Amino acid sequence: MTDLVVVEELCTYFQVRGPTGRRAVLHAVDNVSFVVRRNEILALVGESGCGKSTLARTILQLQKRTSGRVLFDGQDLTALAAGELRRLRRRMQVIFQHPHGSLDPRVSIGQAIRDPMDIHAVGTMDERQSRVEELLGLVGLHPDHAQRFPHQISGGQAQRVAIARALALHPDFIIADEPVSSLDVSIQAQILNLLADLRASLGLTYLFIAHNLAVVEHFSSRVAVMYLGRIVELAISDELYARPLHPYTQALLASAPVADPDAPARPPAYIGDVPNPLEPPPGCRFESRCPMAMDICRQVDPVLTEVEPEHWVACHLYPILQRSST
Amino acid sequence: MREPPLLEVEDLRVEFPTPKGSVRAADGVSFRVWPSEIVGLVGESGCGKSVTTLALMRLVRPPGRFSGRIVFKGRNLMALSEHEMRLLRGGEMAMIFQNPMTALDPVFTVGDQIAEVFQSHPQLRTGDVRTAAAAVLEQVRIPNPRAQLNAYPHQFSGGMAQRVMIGMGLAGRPSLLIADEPTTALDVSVQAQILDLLRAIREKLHTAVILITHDLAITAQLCDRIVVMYAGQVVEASPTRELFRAPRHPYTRGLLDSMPRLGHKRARLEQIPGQPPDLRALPVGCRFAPRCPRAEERCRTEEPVLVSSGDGRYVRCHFPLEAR
Amino acid sequence: MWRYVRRRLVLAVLTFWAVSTIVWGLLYLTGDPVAILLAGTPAGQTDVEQLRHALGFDRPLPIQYLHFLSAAVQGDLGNSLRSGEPALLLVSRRVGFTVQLALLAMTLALVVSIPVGIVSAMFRGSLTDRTLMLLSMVGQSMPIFWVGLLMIAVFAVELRWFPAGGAGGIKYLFLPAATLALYPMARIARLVRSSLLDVLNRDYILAARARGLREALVVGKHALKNAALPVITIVALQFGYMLGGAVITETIFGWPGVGLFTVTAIHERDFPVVQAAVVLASGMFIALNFLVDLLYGWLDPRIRFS
Amino acid sequence: MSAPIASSQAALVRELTGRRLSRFRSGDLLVLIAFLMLAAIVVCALIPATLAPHPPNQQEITMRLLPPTWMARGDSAHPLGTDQLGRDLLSRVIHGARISLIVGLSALIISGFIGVAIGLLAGYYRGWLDDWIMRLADVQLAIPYVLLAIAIIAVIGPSNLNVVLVLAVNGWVVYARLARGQALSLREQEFIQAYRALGARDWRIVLQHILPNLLSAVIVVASLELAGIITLESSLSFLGLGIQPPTVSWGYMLADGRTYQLGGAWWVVTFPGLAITATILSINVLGDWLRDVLDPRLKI
Repeated sequence: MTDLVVVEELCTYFQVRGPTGRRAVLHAVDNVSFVVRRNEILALVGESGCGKSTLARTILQLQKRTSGRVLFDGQDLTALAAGELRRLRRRMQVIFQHPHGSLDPRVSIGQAIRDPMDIHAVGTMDERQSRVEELLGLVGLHPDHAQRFPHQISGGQAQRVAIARALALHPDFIIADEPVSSLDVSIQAQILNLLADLRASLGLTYLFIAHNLAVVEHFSSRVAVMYLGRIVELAISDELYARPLHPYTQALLASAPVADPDAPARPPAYIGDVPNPLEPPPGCRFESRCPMAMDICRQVDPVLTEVEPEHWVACHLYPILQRSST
Repeated sequence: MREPPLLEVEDLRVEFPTPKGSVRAADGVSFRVWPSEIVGLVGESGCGKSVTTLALMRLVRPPGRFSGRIVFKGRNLMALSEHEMRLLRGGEMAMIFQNPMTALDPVFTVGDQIAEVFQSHPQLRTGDVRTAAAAVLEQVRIPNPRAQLNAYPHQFSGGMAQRVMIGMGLAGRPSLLIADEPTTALDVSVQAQILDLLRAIREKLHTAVILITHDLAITAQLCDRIVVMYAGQVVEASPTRELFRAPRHPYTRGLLDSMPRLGHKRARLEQIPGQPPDLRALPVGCRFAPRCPRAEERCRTEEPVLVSSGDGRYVRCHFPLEAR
Repeated sequence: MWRYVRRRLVLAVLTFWAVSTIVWGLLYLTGDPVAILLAGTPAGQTDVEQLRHALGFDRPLPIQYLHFLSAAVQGDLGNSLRSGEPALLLVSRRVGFTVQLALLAMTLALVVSIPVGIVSAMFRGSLTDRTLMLLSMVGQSMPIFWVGLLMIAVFAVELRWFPAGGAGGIKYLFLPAATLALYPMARIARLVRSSLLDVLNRDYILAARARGLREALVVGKHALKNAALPVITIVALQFGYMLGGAVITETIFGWPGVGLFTVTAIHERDFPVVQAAVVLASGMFIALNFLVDLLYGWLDPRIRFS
Repeated sequence: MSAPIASSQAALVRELTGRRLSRFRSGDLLVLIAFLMLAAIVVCALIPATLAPHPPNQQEITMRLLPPTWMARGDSAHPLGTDQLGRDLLSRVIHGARISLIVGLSALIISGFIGVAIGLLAGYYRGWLDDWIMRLADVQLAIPYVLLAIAIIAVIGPSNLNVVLVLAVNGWVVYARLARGQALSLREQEFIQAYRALGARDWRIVLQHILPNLLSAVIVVASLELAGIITLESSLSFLGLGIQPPTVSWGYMLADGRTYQLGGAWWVVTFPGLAITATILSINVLGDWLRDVLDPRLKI
């Protein structure tokens, strides 16, 4: 089996309520299906509020799903008993965006890295201790850092600690939720390189969540583009960047700044602001901003279809094209 | 560029007292801005780019102190009275901020806040303030401007709120607009629109812009020149094209190489080792020396100065890079 | 906005219901309500049983509760054990005195505290600021009954400027009002200062300055309106306590408001009157909080429009 | 200097000048005085019998209403004078410290313990429990508590234990709201999410990662609450509904002596009044200082 994680028709809805007491349902993750293959880096791209972080939390069972399944190495996480799920958690880990926010300010660096082993009672005291030292080395920190507290280290170092903690139990799968977005450029590269090296040496699989398209292009093997709780396009990274099919993906790419003064100036894609996620339109979610919207887009919600091998897109433009060409 | 510069900053220092002596958040910053030019002020967090611009507006609040020479349109800003300075702010010099949602007062309508700019500057007195305010919103492409005057900031999206901020800045028909990370809090698609708006403003109104950012990619297509700051100092200043083509300071080169760039997939990013110094414990000599692959003994003992190489380029390095 | 008002109103009514229920439950705290009502009187066993029956305390508890509720809705909270008059009526007659006292006290408190808070914030760290804040810290720490006694000793006994107690014209009102005002005065001054300092650090204040607004406009309009929001909450809370809880001040000065009346009733073991007083005071308090919610909605568009 | 970009100057200044425990500031002299004052009061509460020159309830009718020593009729055996029953005021003030602190601290500990526990559970687990607890807290806050407290005491009768209970019932709401608010925001923090992802059990997360992180806020609030509790206790005692004689309490001393004050014996109310004020003032000053040091952004 090459699929490590299988997400099937996953939905996460929130009951929200304003201060005035009006109830509404937020479709944060809406009928999402995809697989993460062993040893790949699947990137999840989207703008703020598209549901990518909620999706990550739901996969990890940190957030209750509304419906759907998540299979990890063949086991349905949503159906597991609490104890079994806890045991399985050793194999999947998470790294967050804010390096300092992901460390308990009152726990020393050494203890933070040791905590996973304490929680799962792995090894003897001495073994845990030497593992802490090993992990510090693995992420490029000095053994002396173990005695420090989070406020005594920099953001880049804190992110290394968070990575070391995630690796403590030899996981197979790591969800990295915007792991470099709050770091400075020069530190970003260090962390991205570290993550790449660790994947190669430890055989890890990543679900990499990001909004920076340049970072994603550099770092991922496949890319899924999310919009308002849905995956609208999923393809191999090179293919997606070379030939984006969904109008939203095209607009995103057109909007990304190109770090080249000689590149021809492009007019930005005027696609307006993201509509209110509380009232998704009945048809395609992107219809209100789409330059190519057709009648059918207002009425029928497009499904994610494999229009070419390994290239999935949820857009009415493509099945039509295919039909007319065949 | 024969005409005199619009803004000349020389040896600007901004200090904040701390228990262990004062910290120089900006230390001897010098640069110039010519009329209708877009200058990118680039650097990582804590490099002093934001305090520098606050000092330009004389908005550094006590206990912070600042000194140096700031000449704007031939007037020495350090010598102006507080009243004259106030008329300049929001008039010929405007500023917009990183997070438009926190930079707008939540309890007053947008129209009210725009009207204040007209009321505070006698030189801008127009007939009907509401009409003038609506025109401001129209200028930044906000649909249905007259109705939006009655809206409160929280009713706008981030991108629309940033347009409102820019509009307010333009109300005084400034010749210099300082934009402090204007798109950092916004999504990519909205960011592109805001940057395009800044470009259009320069074309139409000939407003010079200082764009403060940590993202070099943003500056590539927007800025005419780039000023790179590191640990409170300007380390390199250069026209954009030359800077991207042949950075002269090792830090600039490091930044360019460590940045993933769209359409240039590489097996591995170059990285600058270590991290920026703590301003409370600066190294002797060049501030970048501990992280610099080219550092020699001289770099660790003698602090380099910002020198011009004659072609409009400046670099603060003992051993500047030659063209690749 | 209408939805917000409706929700707040429902909450206020529910809270009032809950408070009334708690007050009703007070008599059952020790098990036998009749024993409490008759405590201190030489009542025989037959008297007790008669009273129990007459007051309905021999019926099942839920029935007693329903009876209480239906009576309470009609404004009937029982009769005074001493005079036999409706307890609520007796208490309401005293409300005017308490409101007078509270209004004057709050006016005094606000007139002093708001300027003090603003001056302290504007000259943060100066000698003036430190002196004012030290004084308000002392003011906040003096127990009200001691303040009252000091006022009497100084202004009534020594200087003979004001009467030491009783009710009459404004002369009688002044000392109790000043006593009652001291704590809120100190508290509000400190809050105005900290709230203003907090607001002055916000981005929109910096942005307002960057737009070239006059400092008077920046502080007087933007900072003050934003800083007012937390202050209003505390002012309302303090005013509410004054309406219901000026017990000590009224006792010291013999001011015939709800508080003094309640203490007298307690000493006379007139429980229906005590209950009526607590219910009435809570009612005023809840109504006040509701008004403050409305005020909030009016001041803060984020509440009004969401 | 690697924290996220300081969005405003204020953030930058905060970052550069962050206050630390070790630093001595201009207001610290006041804090030192407050600390010494409170320490003296605590010593009085611990060993009143050793410090007081006379037993607190020893009456000498011949020595009634003696003024303090330094006044004309003063007696050197009674430094602060005597009350209407000839009891030594200094001894009574010293003994009064004990009950104030015992009642204050026990009510504080009970209400703090209950409030924090309830707030933690409500904030961490959310749901109906949270809804109900917060409703209850709203209701309690909507009652003018002094009035309710005297009504309750009137029903259940004044005794030291009852006073503590009434005060504790008043206090829990503050802690519950504080702990809930902090727990609510902490549980969304990435480090708590990370521990959940690691498979840590709820009790471990709550006890080892949430509780320690809200403790400093609780300590600050508790110190300021203590002042309120002591005030309320002395108010109840003043009304005769609190601590009952023969236990000596400052509030009761004031109530007892007020008629004699009008007759010119100012000292019978002045010294107990000063004692209460000094206690509350020093607690307030220290509480304020603790907030500055531990949790400057905390709003109370």
